[in-house]
Amino acid sequence: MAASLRHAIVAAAEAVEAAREPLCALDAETGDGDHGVTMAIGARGVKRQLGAHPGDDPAGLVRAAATGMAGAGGAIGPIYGRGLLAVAGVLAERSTGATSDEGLTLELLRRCAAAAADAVSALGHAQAGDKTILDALLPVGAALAAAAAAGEPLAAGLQAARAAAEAGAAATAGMAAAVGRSARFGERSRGSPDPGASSFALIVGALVDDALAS
Amino acid sequence: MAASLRHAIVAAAEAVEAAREPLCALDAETGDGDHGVTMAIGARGVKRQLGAHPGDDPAGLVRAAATGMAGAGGAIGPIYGRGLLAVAGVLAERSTGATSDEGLTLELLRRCAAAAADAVSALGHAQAGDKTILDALLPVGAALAAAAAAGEPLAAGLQAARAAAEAGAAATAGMAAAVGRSARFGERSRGSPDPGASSFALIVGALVDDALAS
Amino acid sequence: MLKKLLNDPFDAVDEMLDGFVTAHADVVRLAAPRVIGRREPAHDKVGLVVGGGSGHEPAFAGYVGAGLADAAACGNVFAAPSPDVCLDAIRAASSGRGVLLCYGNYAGDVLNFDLAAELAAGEGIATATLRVSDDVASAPPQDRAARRGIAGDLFVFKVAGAAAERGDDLAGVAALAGRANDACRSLGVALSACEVPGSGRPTFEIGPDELEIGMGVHGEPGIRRGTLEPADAVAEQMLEAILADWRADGVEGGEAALLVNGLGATPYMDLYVLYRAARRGLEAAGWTVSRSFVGEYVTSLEMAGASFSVLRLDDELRVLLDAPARTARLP
Amino acid sequence: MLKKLLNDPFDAVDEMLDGFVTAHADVVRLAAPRVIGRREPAHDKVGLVVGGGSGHEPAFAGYVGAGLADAAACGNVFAAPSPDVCLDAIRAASSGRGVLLCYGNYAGDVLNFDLAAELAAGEGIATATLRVSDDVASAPPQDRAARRGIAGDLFVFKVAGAAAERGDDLAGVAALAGRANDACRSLGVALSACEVPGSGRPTFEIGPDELEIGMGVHGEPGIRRGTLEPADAVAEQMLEAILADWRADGVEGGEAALLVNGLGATPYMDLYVLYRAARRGLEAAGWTVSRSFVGEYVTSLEMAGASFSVLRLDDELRVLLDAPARTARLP
Ligand SMILES: Nc1ncnc2c1ncn2[C@@H]1O[C@H](COP(=O)(O)OP(=O)(O)O)[C@@H](O)[C@H]1O
Ligand SMILES: Nc1ncnc2c1ncn2[C@@H]1O[C@H](COP(=O)(O)OP(=O)(O)O)[C@@H](O)[C@H]1O
Ligand SMILES: [Mg+2]
Ligand SMILES: [Mg+2]
Ligand SMILES: [Mg+2]
Ligand SMILES: [Mg+2]
Repeated sequence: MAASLRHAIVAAAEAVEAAREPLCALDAETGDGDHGVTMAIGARGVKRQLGAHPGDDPAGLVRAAATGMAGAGGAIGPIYGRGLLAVAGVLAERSTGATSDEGLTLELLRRCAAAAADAVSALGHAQAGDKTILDALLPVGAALAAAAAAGEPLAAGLQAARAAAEAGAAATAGMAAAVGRSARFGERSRGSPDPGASSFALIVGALVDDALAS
Repeated sequence: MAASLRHAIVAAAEAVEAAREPLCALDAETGDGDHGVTMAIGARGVKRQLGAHPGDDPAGLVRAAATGMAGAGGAIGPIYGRGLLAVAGVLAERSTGATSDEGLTLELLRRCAAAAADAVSALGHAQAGDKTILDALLPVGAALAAAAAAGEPLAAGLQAARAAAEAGAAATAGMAAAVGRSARFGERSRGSPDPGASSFALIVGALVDDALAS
Repeated sequence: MLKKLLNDPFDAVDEMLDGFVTAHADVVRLAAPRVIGRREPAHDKVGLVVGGGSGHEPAFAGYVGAGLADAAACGNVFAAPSPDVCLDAIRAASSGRGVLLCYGNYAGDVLNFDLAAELAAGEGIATATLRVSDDVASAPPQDRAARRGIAGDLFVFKVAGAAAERGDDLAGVAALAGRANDACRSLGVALSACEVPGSGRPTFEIGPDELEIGMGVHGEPGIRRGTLEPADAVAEQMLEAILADWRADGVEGGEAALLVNGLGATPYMDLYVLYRAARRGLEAAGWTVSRSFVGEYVTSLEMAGASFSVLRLDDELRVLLDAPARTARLP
Repeated sequence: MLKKLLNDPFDAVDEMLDGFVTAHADVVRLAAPRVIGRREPAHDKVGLVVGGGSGHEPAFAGYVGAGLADAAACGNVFAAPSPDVCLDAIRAASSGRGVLLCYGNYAGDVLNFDLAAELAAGEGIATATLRVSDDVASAPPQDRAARRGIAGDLFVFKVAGAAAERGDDLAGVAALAGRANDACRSLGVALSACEVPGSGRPTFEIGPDELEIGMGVHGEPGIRRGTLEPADAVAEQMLEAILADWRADGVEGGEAALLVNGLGATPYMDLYVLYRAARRGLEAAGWTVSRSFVGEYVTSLEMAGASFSVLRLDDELRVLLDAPARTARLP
C-alpha cells in the first residue's frame, strides 16, 4: 500500500486539473471565478517541481509540492505552500533520510493534518466555521485522530479521512464566509460550498484512492 | 388641397422619426446601421429649422428643410441638402414671393423631382440601378412626368408618385450596391432594399398623404 | 439591444464632447458646435483638420493638440460631420497657411468635407485633402485609393501633424500625409457587434463562436467569416493579408511601426497577445519593428476585436512619427 | 464562454507580458519571470513595487517607469503574485533605500506580499506596505482599512512614485501613499461579466437589462443590483455613495482629482458621458474638480462598466499627482 507518495501526489494534481471548470464555477458563486484555474496552475507547478526533484524522500516530495502550489499565487497558493511545508516538517522529523513511504501510520497522518491546520490558521487567521479550506482540513485531522485512537487499520482511517473531508466541504455550503475574498459576500455566500474546501476534499479523495489502490 | 407645405414637411419629418428603428435595421443589413438615427436627427433638424423660419414661402420652407437635413451629416445629409436646395431653386424660380401652395401642379412637381435627381446625381455620382435613393427618386420623376403629360388630376399624380417611390424602393432589393458604404458589400448587398431609397419612399408617402388629406 | 451608459441617444455625441472638453480643458476647447480645437490655437502654420463620424473615440477629438491636429470635426455616430461642422473646423484650424483635411475614405466623409472645402475656398482658405485608405480588406491592391480608412488614421494624422508643426507648407504636408498613407496597410478582426445609440439593435449578427477577418470599423463586411481560433492563428491570417498586400506592391520587408488597435471591448491582455504574434510574424517575414503602439486608437463603440496596422518607415516618416505631440489621448 | 483572442489560457499571462515588454522596450524590461522592471533601474531612491493579479491591465505593469513604479509583480489572472514573484519585484526595485509595497487590499495579495516582505527582510531589504482600500462599496466607513482597492490604485501609486522619485525616505513615501489612500474614495458599476481564461464561464451572471452598483473589479458583489438606467441617474447614485462616505468623515467638499475608469468593454463615449455627470454632481455638491482622468486604468478583463474615484487634493498631493512620469501606459 502507498507504494509511492510521488505517484499519489501526481494523481491528486491530475484530479485537480480535471476539475478546473467545476471549481471555477463554485468560485464564481462567491468569489472571482478563478479557483479552478489557480489550482490547476498549482497542480502543473507541483508536477513540474516533482519532475525536477530527484529523490523519493517524503519530506522532499512534499516540499517540492509546496513550492509548486505556492507558485500559483492567489490566496490559495501560500495556504497550500505553508500547509505543505508544515507537513514536510513533520515528515522530515520522523525519519531523516527516509526515501519511501514505509512507516505510514494514521498517527503520522494525524500529525501532518494537525501541523497543516495550524500553519494555515496561523497564516490566514481563519477559524473553523469561517468557510475556508480549514473546514475540510480540520475534520480530516479529527477523523484521523479518532481512527488512530481507536486503533483502526490504515485503510479504514484513510476512508474516514476522505469521508470527513467531503462532509466538511459539503457543510461549508451552510456557512457565511468570514475571511478571504468571499467574506465580502457575507450572507450572500451561504448556499454554495467553499471552493478551497471543495478542492481540498478532491485532493484528499485522490490521495486516498491512490493509496488504497496500490 | 395642400393647405400647408409646412404641415406636410412636419408630417414627413415625423414619419421619419417614427421609422427610426426599422430604417436602422435595413441599414444594418448592408451598411452601418445608422440610417434611421441619422434620418431622425435630420428630421429633428428640419423641424427646428422650420420653427425658426418665419414665412410660409415654399422655397424658403424647402431651403430650411435642406439646412435641417444637411446638418445630420453622413452620406444622406448632403444628398438631401443638395436635393432640397435644387427643389427650392425650382420653387423660387416659379414665383418669387409666393407664400402659399397655390399653383401646385404636377408639372411643377415633375420639375422639382428632376432637379433633385440631377443634383443628387451630380453630387454623389450615382446612376439608376446603383441601389441608392435615386432608384426611388427617378421613378417618382417619371411617374409625375407621365401623369402630367396625360393631364391627370393632381391627386392621381400624387398617388402615382407615391406608388412609384414604393416600387422603386422595393426594387432596390434586387440590386447590388455600386456607390456609398454598401458598395463594399457588393453582391452581399442584394436581397434587402436600400435604406436611403426606403426612407425616401416613406417621405414621399407622408407628403402625399398630407397633401391628399387636407 | 446592447447595454449602454448613456442618456437620450440623441444627446450622446454632444454630452460626450462636453465631457471631453471639460476633462481635457488643458489641451482642447469646443471651438464651435461639434468642433474640438486646440486650447491655444497655433499661429502661422498649416492647419490640420481631422474628423469623421463619432463612435471611434479616441478618434478624432483625442488627436487634437500641439504636434498633431488643430481641429477635429465630429459627426453623429457613424455619420460624417456636416459641411457646416467641417467648415467650422477648417476655420478653427486656419492660421493663414492653408488647411489639410485628413479623414478616413468613406462616401459620407468625402461628400461633406468636399462641400466644406468649397465653402472654405469661398472664404479664401486654401485646403488640401488626404483620405486615409489603409484597410486592405476593403479593395484590391490595384484599387488602393478606394479603400476605407481604419486605424492607419493614427499614423497618417501623426505624420501630417508633425510636418505641419515644423512649418512645412500645405503641399508639403499633404504630400507627407499621402506618403504615410501609401506606406500603411491595415486589417481588422471583429468578434462582436456594436450598436449605434438609438438604433435599437447591433449593427450585425455574429455567432457565439464566430469571428470575421477584415471587418471594417462600422461593421462593413470582411474577407472571411470563420470560427474563433487561437490568437496566434488569427494574427497569422491577419498579418498574411497585410504582407500579401505589401508583396503585391513588390515590398518584401523593411522597418515597420506596428499598431495593434483595440476596437473597443477587447482587453489589453488579448491585445498584447496579438501584438506578440504580429511582431513575431513580421520579423519572421523579414521586417524589423522599430516602433510599437498597442491600445485603443480608432474604435467601433463596444465592438470586440482588433486591427493591425503596419507603417513602413523611412527616415522622414520615422522622424515625424517620433516628433513630440500632446493631445488629450496620446502622450 | 466569452470570446477571447488568446492562445492556451495557461500561457495568457506570460504571452501578454512578453508582448508588453517587447512593445515597450523603451520603458520597461522583464526583470524576472512575471516581474516588469524599469528599463533603466533607478539609483539611490526608495523603490516602489506595485502588483496584483493579472486581468486588470494597464494595472500593474503599465505603471512601471520613471516617476512611478520601479517594478510590478504580476500574478495569474485574478490571483495575487506568488511570494517568489513579489520578492523578485522587490529585488528589482531596491536601490538601497528600502522598498514600498503598494497594492490593492485583497486577502491573496496580503498573504503573498507579506511573505515576500519577510523574505526581503532576510536579505536585508527594508520594506513598508500600503494597501489601497478605496472602494466604498466593500466595507462601511468605520472599517475603511478592510476595503478593497480598485481604481484608486492610480492615485496612490502616482503619489507614492512621485514622492520616491524626488528622494523622500521610505517612511515618508509610505506616509504619502497612505495620505493619498485616505484621501481617495471610489465606486464601480458593472454591466456585464468577465471571464477568467480557462475557467469556462463568466464570473457572474447579470441580466440583459441589469446593472450592479458597487461591484468590485473581480465581480465581487456590490451594494445594489438594479435595472439599467440613464447614465446621469447611474452616475448620481455612484457619486452619492462616494459623497456620503466623505460626509461620514465630516468632509463636505474640497478640491478633487476625478477619475472615470473604464472596466474594459465600455466605450469612451459612455465614459465621457459619465464623466460629465460625475463632474456636474461633484460641483453641485460643493467640490471643485482640478484634475481629470478618463480612460482605462484598472480594468476587469472584458467587463463592461466603470468606476468613479475622487481624490481629495491638498497642496502636496496635487504636486505629486502633477509630477512628471513616463510609463508604458501613462503619458
Ligand atoms: N485566510 C484564509 N484562510 C484559509 N483559507 C483561505 C483564506 N482565504 C482564502 N482561503 C481559501 O482560498 C479559497 C479561494 O482560493 P482562490 O479562489 O484560489 O483565491 P482568491 O480568493 O485569491 O481568488 C477559499 O475558498 C478559501 O478556502
Ligand atoms: N453617392 C450616393 N448617391 C446617392 N445616394 C447615396 C450615395 N451614397 C449613399 N447614398 C444613400 O445614402 C444611404 C445611406 O445613408 P446613411 O446610412 O445615412 O449614410 P452612411 O452610409 O454614411 O451611413 C444609402 O442607402 C443610399 O441611398
Ligand atoms: Mg478565487
Ligand atoms: Mg448608414
Ligand atoms: Mg453612417
Ligand atoms: Mg482570485
